[in-house]
Amino acid sequence: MKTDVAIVGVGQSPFYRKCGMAERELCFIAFQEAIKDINLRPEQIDASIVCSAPEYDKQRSPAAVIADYLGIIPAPSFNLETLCCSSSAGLRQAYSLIKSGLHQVVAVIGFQKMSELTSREAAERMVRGGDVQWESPFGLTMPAYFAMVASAHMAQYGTTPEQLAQVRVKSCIYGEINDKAVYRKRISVEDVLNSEMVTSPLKKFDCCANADGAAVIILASGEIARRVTDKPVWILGLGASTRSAALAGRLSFTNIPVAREASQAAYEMAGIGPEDIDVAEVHDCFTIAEIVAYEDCGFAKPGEGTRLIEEKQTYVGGRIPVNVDGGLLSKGHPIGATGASQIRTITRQLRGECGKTQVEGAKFGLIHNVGGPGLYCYVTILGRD
Amino acid sequence: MKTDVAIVGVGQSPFYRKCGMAERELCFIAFQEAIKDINLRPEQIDASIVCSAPEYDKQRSPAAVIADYLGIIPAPSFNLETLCCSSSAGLRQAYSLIKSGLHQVVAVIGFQKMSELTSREAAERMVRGGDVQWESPFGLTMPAYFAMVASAHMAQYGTTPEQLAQVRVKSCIYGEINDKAVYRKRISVEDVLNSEMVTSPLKKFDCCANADGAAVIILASGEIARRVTDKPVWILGLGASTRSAALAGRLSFTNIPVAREASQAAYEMAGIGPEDIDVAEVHDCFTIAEIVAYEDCGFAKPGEGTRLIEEKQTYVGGRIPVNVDGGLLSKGHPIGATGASQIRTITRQLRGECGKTQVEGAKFGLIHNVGGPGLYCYVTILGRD
Amino acid sequence: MGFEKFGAVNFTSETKASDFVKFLEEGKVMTTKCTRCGKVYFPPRIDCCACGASEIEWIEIDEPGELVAYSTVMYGPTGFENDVPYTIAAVRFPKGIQVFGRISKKIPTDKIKVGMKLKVVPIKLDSDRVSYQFVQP
Amino acid sequence: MGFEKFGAVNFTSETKASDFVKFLEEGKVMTTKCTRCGKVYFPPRIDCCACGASEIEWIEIDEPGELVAYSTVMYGPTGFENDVPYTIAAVRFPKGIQVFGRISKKIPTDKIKVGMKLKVVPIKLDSDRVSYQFVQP
Ligand SMILES: [Zn+2]
Ligand SMILES: [Zn+2]
Repeated sequence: MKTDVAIVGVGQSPFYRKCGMAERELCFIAFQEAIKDINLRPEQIDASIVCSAPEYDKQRSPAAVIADYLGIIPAPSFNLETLCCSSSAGLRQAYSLIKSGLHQVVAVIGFQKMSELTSREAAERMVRGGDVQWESPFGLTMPAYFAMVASAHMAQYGTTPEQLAQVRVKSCIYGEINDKAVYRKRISVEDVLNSEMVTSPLKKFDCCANADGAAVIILASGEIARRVTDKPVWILGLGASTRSAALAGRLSFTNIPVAREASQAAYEMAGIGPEDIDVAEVHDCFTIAEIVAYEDCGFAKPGEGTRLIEEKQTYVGGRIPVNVDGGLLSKGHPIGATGASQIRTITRQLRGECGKTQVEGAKFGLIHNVGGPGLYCYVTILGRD
Repeated sequence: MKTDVAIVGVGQSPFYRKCGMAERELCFIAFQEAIKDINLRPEQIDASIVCSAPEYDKQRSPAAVIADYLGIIPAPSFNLETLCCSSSAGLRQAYSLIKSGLHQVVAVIGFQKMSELTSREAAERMVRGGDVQWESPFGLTMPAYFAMVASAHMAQYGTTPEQLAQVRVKSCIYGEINDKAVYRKRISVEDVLNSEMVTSPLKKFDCCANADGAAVIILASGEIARRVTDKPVWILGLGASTRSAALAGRLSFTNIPVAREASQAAYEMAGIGPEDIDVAEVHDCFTIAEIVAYEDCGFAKPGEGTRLIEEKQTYVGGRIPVNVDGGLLSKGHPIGATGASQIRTITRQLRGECGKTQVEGAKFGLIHNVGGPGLYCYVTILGRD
Repeated sequence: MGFEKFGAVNFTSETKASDFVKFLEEGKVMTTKCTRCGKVYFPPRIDCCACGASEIEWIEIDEPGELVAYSTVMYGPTGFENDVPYTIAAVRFPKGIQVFGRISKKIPTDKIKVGMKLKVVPIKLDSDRVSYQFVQP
Repeated sequence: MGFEKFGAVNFTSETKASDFVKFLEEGKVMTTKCTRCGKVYFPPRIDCCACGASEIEWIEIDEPGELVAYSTVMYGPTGFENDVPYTIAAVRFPKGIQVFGRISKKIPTDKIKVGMKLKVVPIKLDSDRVSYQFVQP
């Protein structure tokens, strides 16, 4: 492998509707899972990156509080935020800290405790994830941003509500057997279509739910990685892009421009293409987001993402299994933890640890993680020996 | 120079009590100064790091909004926070992004617009920079944290209020001639001693003021640096440390433990010692903080920091000039911008651009920047060819 | 100052582009054009990131544009609970101007289609507040 | 639950260490010790970062300690405006326990000195709230 930075440990707390504990305690659960299988003591972690979207909680500057609780001080730590893709951005920074020689073992700690806010308060926070000067005064919501994408995709390609519902059906099949998911029931296309309209054309079951949760990724230099684990998972590609918060600057509404740019950059760095990817996690905050992600990641041509789900090509056993852990739609979406949870799933797939949802022989995996309504996208490509 | 990452551009807005503009507009002023003297177009900047302490403003996720306004999208961007040392932490990350090979030119954008809050609201935010679970319920304030350090330093070393006041007197001498400073009046030791008690033993003039401001640092790989500027300033040392937010975990109150750890790490990386530093900026959020910084950075032995100020060794012409731009005490302290403003001053000193406050022949400079009441410290050592 | 009167709920009051609100009060939806390099912006801004200048002129958005994307919000965030349903939209105008805003409630929801022609006009809201909305040309 | 009763103004209500408040109500200031590795913590916590276990026992802080640092706050943040002046302090106790809190207002400010002996005791605040403070032994 042409990189010398590996993922050596991954952990995740259950995702909860209401966790009933402090954020630091939530992070401890994920951290313990991440270090338990490896030959590494907490004090060998020489830097950490705490990834979350502020304002969901009262604790300002969570990095010091959490690093202290996990026992990984006095190593440098900081808080990093790119909304919903904060911990994927954290992974990229952790890679650079190791690759630059500044550090050897870095922990990426993603968390969010959203349950302290009512769902309307959370929606108020979300609306301020857009441009507060030019968009928030109109009462924009995060579902509405993605609903606009759905409206454009439907107008241009004839995408239907039934096709969107099929994404949720797949999610629930895998969510049912993920014991860390919030939502663990199967539902039908009709259930989705009959659910309440939230923001046209997206209905209740087209949307993921807020959640409390934490996920931790531990990275190490190649030399240390080979010493502490038998199954290092290598970081091959790291693509990232940023675009205007104001929709007025949006180039296209039938896709997420940052996602296309980030995936191209990740493929270029990894030296492989979409056809080489064996398993993927994409940012399905809404059903339409998964369809568009198929296209932005190159798994389908523009407008043809719906065919992948119709033909069940993104199920286990299909051409490119996607979100076979239930995705955000079933797991829930604790903002800062989401990316690290996706990375954990792909790492476990490449290690062959996924039981019923294991993609046989998976060698290359991709994680697509979008921040806000397309302000940021981080795409990560991982591979095993 | 044994590094291949350089600072090629620095800029700062004036620091204001109330800037009367949007944050993005504030950042634009600093960014324009940073790129104006160099042969670089904004689109050559291939990543940016936006450094600020959230909650002072309504805009969630400022990175995309600001990067867009400056014209540096779609390059990757993220928000980084370590309270008052956010932009020094940003500099360290920017270094790693370049050194790792992921990027070649990175902008570090520090800002804070504190004027939207009343000073009591700001104090409420500040108290939540400590541990919200175990400290904030007691009504702790940021000045009180540092006042506790003063109480311990006075008890152990006999430090006096007059000695603290001398720090403010020096600050005002240099602040008066810094046209970007908020506070531009000379004051006497008596003025400080006669000012209102804020939190014993610290009085009003022992404390810096909230401010609005932005500062920008542009870094580049060595190869590009030599092409775009005649005066690259090299990054030689980057030390960082994190400690518990809870004072209960504090090892010492006569110094700031993270500062001692970070400065040792910075010296080690740079391969030089305190005796080699020609000019320094230290985090004088309070007068006591500057005294303790002299000791934590190794300019004086523990307990002997007061001698440096009594003997005027930290004035221009003294053994180690410190904060000869007026420091936080005179410039004001717009949280996210403070570190980048300090780095700008040292860069300009090493380029020989500081006019009346120029330290002749300065070759090595140090920046000491503390986050919160000692949760984080980042120490940076710079050098010229 | 002046910008706090923009929109039903406002989150920010200070910007160098606050003349935008003054023009809305005068009945015009205006945006900015850099007088040095000619770049046209929406949202309006006083600083040009293309050339670094901060000298602009205000131009009116008076031609019709085309609806690019929209959604009818049934569940409003804090401050907008009693305002639902409302339809948000992005409309593309000539000169590369794209505007985000709401479609007038006078246009029935079932008549809204991607590609339809819309123009943007100022509206007065309660208690002296102003905004703009999309209406049929 | 239960932790929301801690302190004059509380910012967080949920923690696995909320028994701390129950003990305050019973008249004891307690903290935690890991039953696996023996590490003693203050603030109390249920999870041990030294050994990874989450099994603890509660121990009482009943011996006197020594004042390490303090300040009398004259200007309180939001929620504490009417509470000033009050003196915050860090006190070091045996077993490596260091506690942050307030010194009782009954001790005159001019009698407070670094190095003085103090013990920590629970106090009842208004409306059923509880906290602890430092008093003379
Ligand atoms: Zn221009
Ligand atoms: Zn233990």
